[in-house]
Amino acid sequence: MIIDHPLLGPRDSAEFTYMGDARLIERPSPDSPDAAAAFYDYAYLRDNPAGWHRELWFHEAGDRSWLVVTRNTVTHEISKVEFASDVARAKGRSK
Amino acid sequence: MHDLIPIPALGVATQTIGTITIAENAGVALASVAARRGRADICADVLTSILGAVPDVGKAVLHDPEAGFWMAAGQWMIGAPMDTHEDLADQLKAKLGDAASVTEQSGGWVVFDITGAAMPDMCEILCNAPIRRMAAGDVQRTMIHQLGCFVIRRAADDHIRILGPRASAGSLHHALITAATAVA
Amino acid sequence: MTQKNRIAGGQIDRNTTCKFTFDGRTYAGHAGDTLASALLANGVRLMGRSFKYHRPRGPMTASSDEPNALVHLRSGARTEPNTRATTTELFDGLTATSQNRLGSLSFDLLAVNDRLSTFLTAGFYYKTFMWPAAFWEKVYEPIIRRAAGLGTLSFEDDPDVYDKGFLHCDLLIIGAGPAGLMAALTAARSGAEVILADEDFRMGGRLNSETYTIDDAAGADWAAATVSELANMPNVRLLSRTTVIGAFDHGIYGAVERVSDHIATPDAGKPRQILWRIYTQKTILAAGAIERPIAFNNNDRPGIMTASALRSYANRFGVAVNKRTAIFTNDDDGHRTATDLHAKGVKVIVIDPRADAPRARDYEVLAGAQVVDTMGRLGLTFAKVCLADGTERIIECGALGTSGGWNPNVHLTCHQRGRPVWNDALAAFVPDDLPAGMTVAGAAKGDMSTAGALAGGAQAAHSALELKGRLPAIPQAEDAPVNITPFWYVEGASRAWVDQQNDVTVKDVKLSHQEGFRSVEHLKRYTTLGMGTDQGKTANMGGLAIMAELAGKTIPEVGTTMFRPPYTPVAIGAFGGRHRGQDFHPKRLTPSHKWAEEQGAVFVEVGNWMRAQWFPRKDETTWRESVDREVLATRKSVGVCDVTTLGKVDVQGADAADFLNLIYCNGFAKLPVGKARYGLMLREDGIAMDDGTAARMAEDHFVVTTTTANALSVYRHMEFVRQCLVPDLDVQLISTTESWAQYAVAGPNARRVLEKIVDQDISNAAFSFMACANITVCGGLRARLFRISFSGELAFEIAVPTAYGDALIRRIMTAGAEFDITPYGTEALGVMRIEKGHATGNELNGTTTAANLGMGRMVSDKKDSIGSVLSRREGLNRADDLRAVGIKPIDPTQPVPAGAHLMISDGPVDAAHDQGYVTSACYSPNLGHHIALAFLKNGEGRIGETMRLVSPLTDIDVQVEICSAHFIDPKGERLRA
Amino acid sequence: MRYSGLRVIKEALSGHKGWTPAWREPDPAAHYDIVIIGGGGHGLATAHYLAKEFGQARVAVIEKGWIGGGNVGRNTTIIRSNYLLDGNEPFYEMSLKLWEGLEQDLNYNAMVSQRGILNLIHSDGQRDAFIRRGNAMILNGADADLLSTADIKKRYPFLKTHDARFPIKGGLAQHRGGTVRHDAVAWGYARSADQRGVEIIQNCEVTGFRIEGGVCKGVETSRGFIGAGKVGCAVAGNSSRLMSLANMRLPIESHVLQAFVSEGLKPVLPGVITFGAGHFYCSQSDKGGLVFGGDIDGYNSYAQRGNLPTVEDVCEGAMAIFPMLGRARLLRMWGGIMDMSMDGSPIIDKTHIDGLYFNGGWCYGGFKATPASGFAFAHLLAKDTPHPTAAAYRFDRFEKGLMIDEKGMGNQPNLH
Repeated sequence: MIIDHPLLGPRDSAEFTYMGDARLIERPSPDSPDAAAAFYDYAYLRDNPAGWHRELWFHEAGDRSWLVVTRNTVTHEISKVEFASDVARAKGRSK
Repeated sequence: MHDLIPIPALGVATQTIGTITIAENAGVALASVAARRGRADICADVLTSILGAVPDVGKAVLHDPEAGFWMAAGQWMIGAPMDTHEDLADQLKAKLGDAASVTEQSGGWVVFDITGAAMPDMCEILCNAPIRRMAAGDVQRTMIHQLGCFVIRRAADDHIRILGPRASAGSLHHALITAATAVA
Repeated sequence: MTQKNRIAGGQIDRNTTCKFTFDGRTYAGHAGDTLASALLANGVRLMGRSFKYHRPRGPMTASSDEPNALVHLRSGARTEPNTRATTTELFDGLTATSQNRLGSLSFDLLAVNDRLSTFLTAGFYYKTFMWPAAFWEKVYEPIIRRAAGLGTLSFEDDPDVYDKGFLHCDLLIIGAGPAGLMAALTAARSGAEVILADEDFRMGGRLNSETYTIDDAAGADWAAATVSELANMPNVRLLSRTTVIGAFDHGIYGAVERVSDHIATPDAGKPRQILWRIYTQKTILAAGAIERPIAFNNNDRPGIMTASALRSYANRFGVAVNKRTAIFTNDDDGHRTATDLHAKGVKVIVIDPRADAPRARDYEVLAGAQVVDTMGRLGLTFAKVCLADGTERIIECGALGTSGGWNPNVHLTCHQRGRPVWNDALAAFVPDDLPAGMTVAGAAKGDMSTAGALAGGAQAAHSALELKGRLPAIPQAEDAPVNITPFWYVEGASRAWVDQQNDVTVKDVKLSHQEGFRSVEHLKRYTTLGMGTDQGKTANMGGLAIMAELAGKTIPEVGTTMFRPPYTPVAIGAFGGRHRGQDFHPKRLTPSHKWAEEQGAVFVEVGNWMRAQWFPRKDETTWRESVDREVLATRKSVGVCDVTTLGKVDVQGADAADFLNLIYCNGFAKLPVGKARYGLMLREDGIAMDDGTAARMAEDHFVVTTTTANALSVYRHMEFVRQCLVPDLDVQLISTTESWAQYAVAGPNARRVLEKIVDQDISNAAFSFMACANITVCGGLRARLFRISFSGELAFEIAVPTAYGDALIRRIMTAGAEFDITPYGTEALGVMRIEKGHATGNELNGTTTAANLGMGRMVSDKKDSIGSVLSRREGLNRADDLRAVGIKPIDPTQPVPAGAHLMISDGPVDAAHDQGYVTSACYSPNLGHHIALAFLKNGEGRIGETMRLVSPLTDIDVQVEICSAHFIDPKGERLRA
Repeated sequence: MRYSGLRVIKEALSGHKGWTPAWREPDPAAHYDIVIIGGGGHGLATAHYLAKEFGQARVAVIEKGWIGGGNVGRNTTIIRSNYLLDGNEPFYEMSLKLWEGLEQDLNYNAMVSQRGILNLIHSDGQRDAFIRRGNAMILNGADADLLSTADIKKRYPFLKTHDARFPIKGGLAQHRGGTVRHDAVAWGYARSADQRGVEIIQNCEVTGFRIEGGVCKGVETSRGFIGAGKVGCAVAGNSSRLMSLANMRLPIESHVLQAFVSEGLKPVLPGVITFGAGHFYCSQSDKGGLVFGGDIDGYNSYAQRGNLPTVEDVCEGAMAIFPMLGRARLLRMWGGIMDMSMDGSPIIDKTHIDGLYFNGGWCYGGFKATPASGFAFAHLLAKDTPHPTAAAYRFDRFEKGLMIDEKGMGNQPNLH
């Protein structure tokens, strides 16, 4: 597969390490009253869709950036590639 | 002055196979610079003062005596002659202050210079860098024999420089030699 | 033997004669021949035996879809089983032997299977061989296994090397027939970067096998001229002898270039083959079409082949397979073969089941007739024909060409699970759902005429590259329409082969239908149709058509043909490339490697690292002697060990401490500058991930160490936390594992050794336990010093830039000489850490919690850290949880091996009563007996208990005492000394 | 119809006219006591055991395509019970015992062939781990055997034991492990279930569950509504897809595992070999093809096909220990979609919806588990209590912290 890196352009997916659902960015707050349930959901439950999937890839053999790749799990087509840090900020993860 | 004598990563003689010459270059001091949060401007100014320009994404600035290339967003590798810049990291830190994190990298890498007409053929069986499409000053991080390396296309048309992990200098050199032999 | 079937013409080089042997007999052929064409020229039709019935077989094709003519090519370690004679390029000195026979090729004892074929129908083995149960592995299966298989491997290492490479282009064209060549010309003239790949050693595709003209030139000449024009263009790369094997995601194609297969042995250092990964924007598939056979009784005898193969042998290779040849065809293309052969002086007769078959002036055409049977034990001698009027006629012939129509070669269009669609006019599947970026041109698309291929190729290139302007001029060529009446098998045929390699007959397809295996997938799996080395390229369609007829459905209702990569079978060596044997993975050498080699160290693989395991002395005969000495010497005076392999990460930035506070379960915010602290990292699921130290070199600078094994994954995890969870912390991470050579200097005299090297005061007062600092050594070399201890002794770890690592180890040895400093390897390191009760990978095995490790209290509940919430789950905090303990044998001579399980001393020994297991074990030379670390249920409360340690796998059953995991210096007085 | 050697001979002599379809092709009835979704190995085995062992006759198996078209026909055919953990080992050992009697149980020769499996050891740490595992196997009543390098060299003289990047330092063998003709497992279970009254309904895709008041009443399908007292889902690979129709999210990701077969060769490998310093395992089928595989491609996928890097990785492993294979040819590559669970172990459990039961999350273990999975799932469906050997395979184990993590890789499915 080819991942179109936001800065480096098309790069072979073999240069990347895969982690999984990009929802892993949305780590719950440990302080909330339902933290235990929220962390269980965060750590273990997945939509695992047959279709478009936002997922985390690490450019291990490249610039060491974590990317959020929007990819179709049926066709493997990739429609969007973003820096995970940008996605994280958009999700309100700035300190 | 200390009296410890450094040794090159491999200490191997320059070898010519067909048109290709493979030479270990032990004379490069390296340090990485990573801009601190909110200090990118200062960092860029300092880099410009040293290199003449800030290396753009996927590019090297082949400047003298210091040269540099882009590693990641806000992060660059700076190289300079070891003879004059053994303390390159300290020199950079002095200029950058707390605008950047500076890390000495001289010990992390082995440097090979590869020249010759068949260099592109050799690259094609070594790594996924699109060598024939790369121009002078283009840099790509890529895998060679499973090792993460930087491939830098130098000024001369038939010259590339490869930075590979120093601990695997022997395996990398072996891969270079077999590839050169295969295309010779 | 003379080349008795050699006729004039063709593209072989008659000036170059190649001597070769087949089954020990010597023959001559020419450069430009294939092994099959050369054998046929010499009158040899019998080249192999079929898989199941061991029927005599000759080539059915002149191409890579060959099911029958499979041989052992070359000999000794270079033996290549199952090699298609039809694509093997002849070279001088070639040797080949026949395979899958017991006895000789012409007298194969296993041909008895053919006599038993009534019993050996599709799936018969599922219904029998069940009694008695024990007989399967012992009796039935070994017989079946010996009989099965085709060729045999050499049982020697493959002596050749393979390369793997990468190519990048704008347009990849697969197939260099008329469509591919025209596409290449069109694309190349636009300046695009073009790769044209063809599996054949001569580009031109069918043009080389036909008598057509293009403009005024012979087709083959036009092809040669076009190839030479392309070869002179700098933006074109021609890859002949290169099979594109697969279409993978996002425009990545696999291709195998057979660099040296056409010579006897590769030149020194040169690869036999190269696996190319081709990265392309667009692809044109111009892979042509495959002629399909017709099924009739005994349609598999040597001499029976596709009509187009006969044409190839005659036109391209100058071989008339036999001077008397029959053609059995349901379409006009078969008549071309007749015309061409007749022109070459072959006596031809055409059998065409169509009542309105075209007539010919020069040879006989039996319209409305069918071939119903053939004769000839080892090769065709007669064909029995049922004429239009129902009477039978026996025709003497040594070759019989069949033409059941052409299937567009859709193989690569299916690799991303695209399904072709049925086209009635062609009576064939044509490509439909294509991989992104691919277009199809020429016969592969269903444009069966040369003119159609040329125009289609140009058009495909034009649109693929979105070229502006007019199409190039298309040369003049034949443009005959396809005229076909579908005809799959002769009515009433039963021992009529559909899949010749796997011996699947019409009867088997019928049985499959009868037993309910009616979908194409069931048909394939039940009968093995299409499962041979040719992936059923010539067979699948026929099987499908017969099933459709039996089921009363249309062909597309039964299913479509599906193909999977690779297009043709690929040597496993090519996929392996250089990564084999010692070069499987690169080696990582430590900075002291050269020195350690000089000391005669024994090395061990630790991931990709090679580490000194121990340093034997001349008088030592066992590894234990060396290791015991190294341990005792270190504890007595001082030892040194290269610990460079531990992962090192520089963590810098204003928020570095906050960052470490998040990734470690214990606190780091208040760690003062100049101090290091042990840190335990949890995964988010609350399980221990890794441990190490973090040393605060400056307010905004930490040096973090990881275990050797987890260096990469911990760095990745740290970057995940940094970029994805706390993107706006001011933290920068750089892995510096290889930048620093790091040595542990341990033992009571460690300080005295290092005082001779470092340039500052390292007394206990000035540099206490867990201190760290940037220092200089030997009069000014920059260095890092950490007072940390893995061995439990007074110890330092000292680091210098890697280039000085060699010099430093030598200096340490010199400085330590007066204290008898002893280098120690990973074994002694392991013994000392077990003696001290330190956990390592064996304990942090991915299932253990901080509590299991006895570090439960480290998990701070005053701050957020990765894993802290889930570490509190009930299942990880049970009363009888495993706890790390020490183990010692009651009888000090007994071992307490790792991997053994703990049981109640006088209780039962089974899984239900398992109490725990030993993680690490060694002989402690300090204590004089074996010791071990273990996880034991409720271990803390069981210190002093006598238990039973069992390892039934290795016949061990000993009584042990549970003790503290800290065997040596439990109060830590030594390391603070 | 009963199969036997005599029958084969009799039919052969009478033109094979007497063979009947291996299973019927019924139209779906309006209601069944139990509906199994998924006509793969596990679903068909469940139906067989429900009918044979638990006296359930009103059972249907519904399959969206053709039976046996999923992972039971796409795996590398290996059976073994060489597991470490208490939650797993008794289950897989029961499975192996069921394999051992399968042919007689089904009257179908699925070619269960116990030619042994050998896991190679390349480091001391690996040996320690394998000894612990071998002991766990023996303590659970399975067989295990620790082989020395010399033993291995004797059995496989062509393996690179010494002159290798990662020399072979021994191996853990399970001699009762082996291979089974995978397609025949589906067919044998289907035929047996069918003969016991189970209705196998092919080309019938589930489009929804009918859930009323927290109770599952049946399934909506492409062939209409089918009522059911209980619905059991056994569609590993597609579990998340199916269960999303019941608004469930699972601790599962779908990943593609590629497998490969070489051209047919005369006997090379008697048993199964697993490389311990890379991703490569291999056996040889009775037909002569070397069947081999390695690691998953590593990214979520439902595509039943993989990419080149994994192919290369596997073949590099092959060439590292087995360089004679350089001249054998890879004939075909294919992919199966696996439920990769969060701890590498499966789930056989009730869901929170009454009448809806789940079987999935099989990771690499699906094929070898087929008989025990069918048996345990049938037990759960028939008795509403877990089978003792599958008692740990619960949904709530993640919430409670009771993971069954053989490899110790944690909650990242692609690492298991």
